[in-house]
Amino acid sequence: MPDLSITIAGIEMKNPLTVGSGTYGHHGRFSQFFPVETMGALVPKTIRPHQWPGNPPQRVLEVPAGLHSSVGIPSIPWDQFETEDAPRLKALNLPVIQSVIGRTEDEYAEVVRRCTDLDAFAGLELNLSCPNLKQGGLDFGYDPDAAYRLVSRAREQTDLPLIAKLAPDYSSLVPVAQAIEAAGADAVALVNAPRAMCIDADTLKPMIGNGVGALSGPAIKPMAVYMVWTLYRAISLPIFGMGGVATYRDVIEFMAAGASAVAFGTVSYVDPMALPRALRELEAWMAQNGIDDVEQLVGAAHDADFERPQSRRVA
Amino acid sequence: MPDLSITIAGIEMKNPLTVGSGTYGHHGRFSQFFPVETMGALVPKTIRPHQWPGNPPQRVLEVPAGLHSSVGIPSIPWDQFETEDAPRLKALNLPVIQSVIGRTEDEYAEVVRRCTDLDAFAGLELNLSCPNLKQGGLDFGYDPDAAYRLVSRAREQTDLPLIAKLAPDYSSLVPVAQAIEAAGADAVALVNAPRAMCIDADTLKPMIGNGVGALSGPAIKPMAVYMVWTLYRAISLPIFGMGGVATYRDVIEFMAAGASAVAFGTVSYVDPMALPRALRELEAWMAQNGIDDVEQLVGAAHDADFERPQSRRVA
Amino acid sequence: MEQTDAPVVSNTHLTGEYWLLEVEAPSVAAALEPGQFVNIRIRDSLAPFLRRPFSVYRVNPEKTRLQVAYKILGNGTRLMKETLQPGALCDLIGPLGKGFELPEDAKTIALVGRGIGIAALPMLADLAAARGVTSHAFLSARSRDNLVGAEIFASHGGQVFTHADDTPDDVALVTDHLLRMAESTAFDAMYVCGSNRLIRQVDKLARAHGIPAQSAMEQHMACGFGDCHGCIIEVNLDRDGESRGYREVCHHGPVFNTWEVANA
Amino acid sequence: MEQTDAPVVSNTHLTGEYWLLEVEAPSVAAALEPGQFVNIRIRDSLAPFLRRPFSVYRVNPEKTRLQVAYKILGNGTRLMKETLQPGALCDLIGPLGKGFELPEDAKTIALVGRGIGIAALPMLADLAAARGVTSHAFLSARSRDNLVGAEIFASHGGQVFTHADDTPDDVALVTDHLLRMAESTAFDAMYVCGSNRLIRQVDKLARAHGIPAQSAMEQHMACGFGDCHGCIIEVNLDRDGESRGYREVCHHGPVFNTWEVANA
Ligand SMILES: Cc1cc2nc3c(=O)[nH]c(=O)nc-3n(C[C@H](O)[C@H](O)[C@H](O)COP(=O)(O)OP(=O)(O)OC[C@H]3O[C@@H](n4cnc5c(N)ncnc54)[C@H](O)[C@@H]3O)c2cc1C
Ligand SMILES: Cc1cc2nc3c(=O)[nH]c(=O)nc-3n(C[C@H](O)[C@H](O)[C@H](O)COP(=O)(O)OP(=O)(O)OC[C@H]3O[C@@H](n4cnc5c(N)ncnc54)[C@H](O)[C@@H]3O)c2cc1C
Ligand SMILES: Cc1cc2nc3c(=O)[nH]c(=O)nc-3n(C[C@H](O)[C@H](O)[C@H](O)COP(=O)(O)O)c2cc1C
Ligand SMILES: Cc1cc2nc3c(=O)[nH]c(=O)nc-3n(C[C@H](O)[C@H](O)[C@H](O)COP(=O)(O)O)c2cc1C
Ligand code: FES
Ligand code: FES
Repeated sequence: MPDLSITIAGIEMKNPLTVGSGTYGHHGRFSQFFPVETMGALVPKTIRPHQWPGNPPQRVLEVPAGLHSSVGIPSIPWDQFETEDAPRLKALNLPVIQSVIGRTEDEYAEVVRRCTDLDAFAGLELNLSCPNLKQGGLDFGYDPDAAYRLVSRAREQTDLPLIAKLAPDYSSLVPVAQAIEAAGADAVALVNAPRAMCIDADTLKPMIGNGVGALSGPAIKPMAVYMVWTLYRAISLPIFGMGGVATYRDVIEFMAAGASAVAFGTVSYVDPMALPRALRELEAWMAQNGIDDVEQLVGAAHDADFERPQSRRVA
Repeated sequence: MPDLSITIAGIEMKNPLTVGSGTYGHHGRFSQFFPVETMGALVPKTIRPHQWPGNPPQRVLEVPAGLHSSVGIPSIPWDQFETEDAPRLKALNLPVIQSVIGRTEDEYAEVVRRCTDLDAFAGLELNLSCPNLKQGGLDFGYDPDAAYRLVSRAREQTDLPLIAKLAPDYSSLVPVAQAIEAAGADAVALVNAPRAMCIDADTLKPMIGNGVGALSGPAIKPMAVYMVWTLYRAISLPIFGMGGVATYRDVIEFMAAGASAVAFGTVSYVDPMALPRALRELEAWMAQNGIDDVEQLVGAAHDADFERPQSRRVA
Repeated sequence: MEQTDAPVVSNTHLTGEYWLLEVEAPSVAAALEPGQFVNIRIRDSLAPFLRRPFSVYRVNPEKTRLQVAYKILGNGTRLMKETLQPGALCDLIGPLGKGFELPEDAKTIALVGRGIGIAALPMLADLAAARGVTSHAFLSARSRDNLVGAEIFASHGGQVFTHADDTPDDVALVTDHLLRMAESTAFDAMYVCGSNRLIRQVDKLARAHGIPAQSAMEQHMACGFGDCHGCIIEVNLDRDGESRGYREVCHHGPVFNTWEVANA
Repeated sequence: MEQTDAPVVSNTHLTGEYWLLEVEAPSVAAALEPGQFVNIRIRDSLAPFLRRPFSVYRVNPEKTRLQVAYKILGNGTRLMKETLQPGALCDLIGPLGKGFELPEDAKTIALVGRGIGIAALPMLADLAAARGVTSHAFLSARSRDNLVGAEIFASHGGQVFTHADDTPDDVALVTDHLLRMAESTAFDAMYVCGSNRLIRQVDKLARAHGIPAQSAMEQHMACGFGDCHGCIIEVNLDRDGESRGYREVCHHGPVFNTWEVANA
């Protein structure tokens, strides 16, 4: 039996599979498809410190090999999150990494502190990058200085492993990741869904209620793999890789590019059994190919003599 | 009969349809599918000032709803371009916008000057953004200062309309476009194909000979439309829009987002008749919808009272 | 709710623009309530990528098979017709959503449908008949051959009024028939699907008579099972329409009270 | 070269893993030379998105129809089998590429193919026969039923040697047969397709006998008509293999001289 376990940012995962925040929902519906404990860690939908209804309809639209969406991270009132969701998440028999977002540095710091106080989570993911919000994570995620300040502030609020989730952006990717590393993040997650727009040729107006939305699903996978590959060479932090993952071969692809853990996102909407199937197939593939430790896959696409940079963490 | 003509950067196009550089090749094969004069302007493949064999095989790979490629802009010797290609292009009965690239500011300036001297072209497109090259356009295209210098140098070398072609990048898009505008470019073209990578789950190595390649085709369209829409709001220059265009409805979508001309790229490889068909259908659609001037479509997705910014051109 | 690979029993032309798909899915069929839906995937496909949601048209008496009546609209429904033939497996998730509520003590109900919206109603007519409730149907469509399943409603003994836009003889609208009948008949509940105009009129009538009325709604969906927050519509949170909120069609619906969705 | 919507005549199982597609495409068929190929699109599809290139297997005597022998490999070939049935139109571009050169004065030639590579050779055998040239065939495959089209080569009267990896009786390799025959027979040209090992051996033999030898190559393609620069392979620019360069398979090939591609 190959060893599938992996420790990332101090979080012990019994296998490298997880879910993209927001794609494995609140309602516990997925447990009707497969036990949540099948995966190595759970990342629930991003929570805001304040209630928010989300964006107006229409929120989702099919595009070639992907989904165009603009949900806007609706959030239940904090009380409800604290009394209903958190205890339920805490009771699960696997590490839960709660994703958080704020509109200001203060809000980020506040939600990080509140989540830490709940004593329910194995780690926190800072959503620096949600492309669906008119305000929100976007500025932080594209600007090294802002990202540095934000992660530093969050770092002060918590001893939990901190994961910074990045949006796909070519020019700022490396400087932002280096800033995040210096500020004391324990891992990065990428990619969040890139910004996108679809215009209706009949009405000549955007098709999504919010105008601007995101693009996710298999269409973005080749860009996401490139970005994981690039960050693996630029920073020392472990990587949660995602973007269009659908099969065990995609898991291998992201791990070979440099991810230590791989998240299933949009695919779960169309194929809710994709994750458990990929897990079975990954295990079989490892056995067949004589790979007895899944860690051997991490970064395998890079030259054998390539060494990752040293940590930039500022003491 | 609706009026399809449009003047962009001083170039008179009898219709807004053109081709993405590099996707309507050297060999004149397309004229076996349809007369090149069908389109409003021709943009031939990017030329370098020096001969170059291009990237090693494998160069192309199918991905979901798109093409992953890394051709590397092979270039024939300049003499051959001057004696064979340029006269042939000059003889065509439509505006030809030659795309150029260099590895340094000097090389860019040189190829701009040489192309101007050929007296064969209606305009020049600076490829700031080819994502296939280890060196080359990339740095210029992502860095406002470098882009500014480059366009300024090119501006000194030519009186021809200058179009700067941008790569898709969220954080640098607007600052780079503003720098280009200030430096005296007459138009922008976007998007060039974003960087991408595919890793073979059997070999654990990149599937494309160059390792890193580009992503093009319908998969990227929603991102490209968003970027055109964003630049329409940020600068005053006219826009050549492209990225995944396949049908007349895509043409309308890009024009509504803010493009004055729209380029067919990867689709021509699979459907070489896509452009002439779209032209017929666009014309029929305009007639049916009582739109008698194609310019009415430009920016139609923006609020009626939205006004584009003033020119930033530095005198 | 479950995901299952349901063997296709048949997939044939129904009437007008509609096709009828029947699949073998005992556990889903047994659990289904009228108004609920299933979400169908074209297997291994990236285009279409998302599942396609469809009301369940009918379930066989043994509750082992379910039917979907669908209109060929775009690529997904076209491929449903082409690829979901006997021998193939239909990848579906169901039962999904909240179905119609038939009050315990109902005696007579009205079913009002337009176009493909009619496809959400036959299973409710079947349930009503099984419970001894009389259902009268008021069906409209653009053309006569698109009046899906009129014979089903008739088979249960209630009256069936139809209106086809392309038929000059059909002077009275279905709402005219409904209003007229409501003068003499005490409906205990009303159900409507397929047109916002019909929803508004049914809601008005229901309010006037103080009876419950429900409507099945549509919205573009990504997951269909309540997880993506994608399929919201704006609804009235109170009967006066003074406060509004978002509700997921796949989760809180597709069946809503008409006061929630009329004029919302 | 043209793009055409060719009516499908038939699309049936050929042998082993191979299917045979026949389409009506008079102007393409009339222009085709052995070794050239066509590029087939699954209509309106985003997945597969690119066209799929296939050697032309045979053209009918009237030159109105062309055949492609294909192996079901991935999504594209699977959909070719499913969707390109009689009644459908096959969107193809052709003829593409440079075909085999049959020297004017050739009397006897050798055709060496392995696996699906054999599919590039029957049309050449037909041409040879029409010109009174004797062709001997040397065919190998993983299993006996994958020896595509052996009967075609036999029908022209030349000798046919076969080798199936899974057949213990087949001790001699096709190259053994070829080498033995070459001792007594003066081949005027040799043609090979389907294996790099075979290309090297044929090239060696051709050099030894001072005769031309050609091979049909494969590479992933985007356009297939010489415009994207995507389908290059590295080739020898001289017979000694001292300088190398890139050549597009779809444009300069798919047929190359064996000295260009052996050990390149
Ligand atoms: C709860 C529910 C029940 C439905 N019941 C039926 C039914 O019984 N019979 C029937 O024919 N149709 C029904 N529909 C509509 C059906 O889902 C669409 O006709 C179908 O998705 C169109 O797919 P397409 O690929 O053919 O069309 P396309 O237009 O190519 O689809 C493109 C995208 O738009 C979505 N879409 C298009 N129209 C609709 C719509 N009306 N509602 C939601 N999404 C849409 C598709 O799902 C897809 O994501 C129902 C929709 C919902 C939400
Ligand atoms: C000039 C030429 C002639 C050919 N002749 C024949 C023939 O007569 N019969 C036959 O069965 N096959 C032939 N092939 C191979 C055939 O093109 C592939 O088997 C086919 O493209 C596979 O498509 P798929 O979608 O089933 O497989 P997938 O593996 O899903 O295809 C994925 C991608 O890889 C490409 N690809 C996969 N294999 C090959 C290959 N060997 N060569 C080029 N591209 C490939 C596909 O075109 C597609 O872009 C030929 C290839 C070339 C270049
Ligand atoms: C409908 C939807 C909602 C999402 N919500 C969130 C969210 O709340 N927080 C977050 O960090 N990412 C969110 N994402 C992004 C995903 O977690 C993931 O990063 C992205 O979709 C790329 O992966 P994929 O292509 O596999 O979906 C959302 C994506 C979708 C499609
Ligand atoms: C094979 C290939 C070669 C290309 N070569 C060039 C080039 O030489 N110069 C350039 O500016 N863009 C080049 N491009 C980019 C296209 O012009 C276009 O910007 C991009 O592909 C996006 O459009 P599309 O999705 O419609 O193809 C190339 C694209 C492809 C796929
Ligand atoms: S479709 Fe996902 S919540 Fe309704
Ligand atoms: S496939 Fe485009 S050049 Fe050969």
